[in-house]
Amino acid sequence: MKFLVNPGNFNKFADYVFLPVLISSIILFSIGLIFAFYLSPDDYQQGSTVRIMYVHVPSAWLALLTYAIMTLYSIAGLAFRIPFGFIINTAVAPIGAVFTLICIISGSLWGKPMWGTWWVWDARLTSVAILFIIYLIIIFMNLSFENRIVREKVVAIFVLVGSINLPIVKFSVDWWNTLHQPATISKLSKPSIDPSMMIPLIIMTFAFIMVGLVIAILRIKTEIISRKSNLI
Amino acid sequence: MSLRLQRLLFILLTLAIILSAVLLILYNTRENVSYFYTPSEIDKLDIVINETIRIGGFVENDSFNKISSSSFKFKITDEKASILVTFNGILPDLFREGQGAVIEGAFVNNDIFNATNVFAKHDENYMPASIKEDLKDTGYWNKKYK
Amino acid sequence: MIILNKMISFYYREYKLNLSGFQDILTNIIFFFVSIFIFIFSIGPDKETISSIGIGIVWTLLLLSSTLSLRKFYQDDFENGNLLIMHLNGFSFGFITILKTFSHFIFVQLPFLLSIPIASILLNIANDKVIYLFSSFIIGSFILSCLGSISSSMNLMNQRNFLLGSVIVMIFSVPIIIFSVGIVNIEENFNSLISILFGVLLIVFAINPWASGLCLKLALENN
Amino acid sequence: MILVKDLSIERSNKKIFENVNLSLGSGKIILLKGKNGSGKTTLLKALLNLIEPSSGAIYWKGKLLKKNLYNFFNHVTYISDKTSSLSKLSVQENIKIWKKFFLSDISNSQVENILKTLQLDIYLNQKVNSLSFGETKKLEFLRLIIENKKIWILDEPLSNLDDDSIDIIAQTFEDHRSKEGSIIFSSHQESEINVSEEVLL
Repeated sequence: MKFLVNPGNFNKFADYVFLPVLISSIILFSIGLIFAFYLSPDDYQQGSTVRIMYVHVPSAWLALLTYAIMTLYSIAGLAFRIPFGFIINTAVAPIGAVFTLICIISGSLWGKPMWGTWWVWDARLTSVAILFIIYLIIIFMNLSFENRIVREKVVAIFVLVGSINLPIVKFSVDWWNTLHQPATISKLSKPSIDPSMMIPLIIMTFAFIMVGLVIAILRIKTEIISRKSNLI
Repeated sequence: MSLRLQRLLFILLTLAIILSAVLLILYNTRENVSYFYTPSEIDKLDIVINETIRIGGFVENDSFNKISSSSFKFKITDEKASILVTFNGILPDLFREGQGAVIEGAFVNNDIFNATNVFAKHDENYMPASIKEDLKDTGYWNKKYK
Repeated sequence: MIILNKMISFYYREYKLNLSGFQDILTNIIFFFVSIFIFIFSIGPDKETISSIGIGIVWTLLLLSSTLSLRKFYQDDFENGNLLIMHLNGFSFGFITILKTFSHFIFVQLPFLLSIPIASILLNIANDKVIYLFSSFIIGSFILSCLGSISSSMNLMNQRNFLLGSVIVMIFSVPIIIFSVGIVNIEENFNSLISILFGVLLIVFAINPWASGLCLKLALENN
Repeated sequence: MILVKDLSIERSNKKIFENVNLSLGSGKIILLKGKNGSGKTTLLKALLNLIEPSSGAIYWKGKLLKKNLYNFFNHVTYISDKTSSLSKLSVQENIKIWKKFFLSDISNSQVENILKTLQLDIYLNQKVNSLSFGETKKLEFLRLIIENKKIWILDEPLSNLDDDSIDIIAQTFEDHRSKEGSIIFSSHQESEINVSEEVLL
């Protein structure tokens, strides 16, 4: 498991898995999209608008997962002095921002026909909007400091402070009355989704993870190389 | 006291403060930071005429009346209390009897709520249209509103 | 006892410093009032509208005006080496941030507090609501001080984009605005909403010395 | 009292200096010499525990400096290349703040004497930002006397000063040495200060 903390090992590992990940992302995405658009049934309430969920839900999960990963690596970087944590932070932030943006846009597209509005300021939507802005601030911070050592540590501190938002996003639908529906799939209870819709959702989730991994591997490798050559 | 021990104590103190603060916030927000009120909460509050609020609940079964093509009358309920709502405008796709909805508007008098916006609230259940009929008989899909 | 003496002299120094720069604080307050005038004129003469959104305006403007003075939070003391001298005088970085946060609250935020009654007259806010606004602002402005400390210490070494500091404060103060403005609108829930605000205050107050202290150390290391 | 053993410092994968050994006892004056960028300031900052050494260690009174930090700070005055006096306040107010801040029991006549030797007494009621750069620098040295600590760590104390002032500084250093104090300072220029050890970086 050294590739999780060591740039050299990561490079070797990345070379090893990159092609399989790329291929599986393409395959999973095509299967997932076919499932989502043609093979999955219409919902009893929403009709075929439910298909937006196959993009919306995975992107939302990945937006949160990306931030959680950044939080873990920030702790690793600050408390255990593992510089690879900072590399991950810089490389992964834009990916998370894009996932959050996809989540927001697809959510709005679903909300207009279903709820009757593009956007409301309930707890879930507000906290996701804040998550998006936090991602943007991280990206801007990465661009605006001259000194690399200061920059990466300050960004890590900011990531840690901003991680307060993470449980708020996740649990806002349980803690407060929101227009957004509560979680469909949780560990504790039986999912309230039919298997014929669950399968495409899972496939799409893995497809999103694979695409995220492809971009992340590329970005992390560039980051490692540019650090080695002291470009930044 | 060594520096290390001092540091550890500070960390524990910080965590304790944060934990108690989170509990304090959660305890107090449970009732107050809501996107909407439920009808039984409205019952307990004093009704202020013409103040904009949001009410959330189920559209009561057999309460929906179409007065004209764009003017509707229905009841919002949470099975303990219900409120009569009038609305002029376009209803969202998901809006139907037995389905959740959030309405924004103000009371025109003590009994009638005039909605300016109606949002349909979707629940966390997803199922194919084809098996809805089967399940309707067993009553599984008709979940009660909390 | 020595540390107490040092703290007193720290605040003596802050007092002298802020007294000499008092026109900056006054400018902030003038900014606050001019913005209120602009709001009133751009909304129009309808007293009902003004008083219904008045509390929101006061909060937004207080937030904006307190981000104006962020740059002075640590920057001056950092650039002339006084942060290091304070540290060498026996204060740990975390302790410096706590002292500085209180100083910012006393010397920058409290003058605003005094201007709230005047602002509420201008904005037609009902007298009985002013007391709610007042008490929520005491807590809210202390939260703003803590957030200001975090964001300005993060931006000590940021030469290119200082506006980022204001954005950081503003994004984290969204929940405060949600709760504080709620407080004044719902009078029967006053106690529970005040305790929510107090909870937020505890969280930022607990995080502040760790986050800002680390940032101060970083900035001094790499300066 | 301060012992530096095999100190090396790296910053962003660049070696700044390697294997520096120092020992600063009482009554000793150490001069750090070197070109710009040779790491004089970095070494001084490492002595204040601001910079983590990549290898080697610094000891204070036989203990690791890191573990004994605030005790060490009780005995040290640091003057950086910046001027820490508050520019909007007068010289007198600055002195008053310093005296309170460092809990100093120095008498007013003593301060006046030093101000006279530094030729600053005429500016007593003027604001610091009306002084010239060299004069603010001299004012900074007043802190050495007010703080009254044993160890002085000075970063480029001699730059921007005229010969007369350097003579005064040299005299102050001698006084401090005779009182069993110790000084470590950096400089890139030649001076007539009588040092007990020179370290070339």
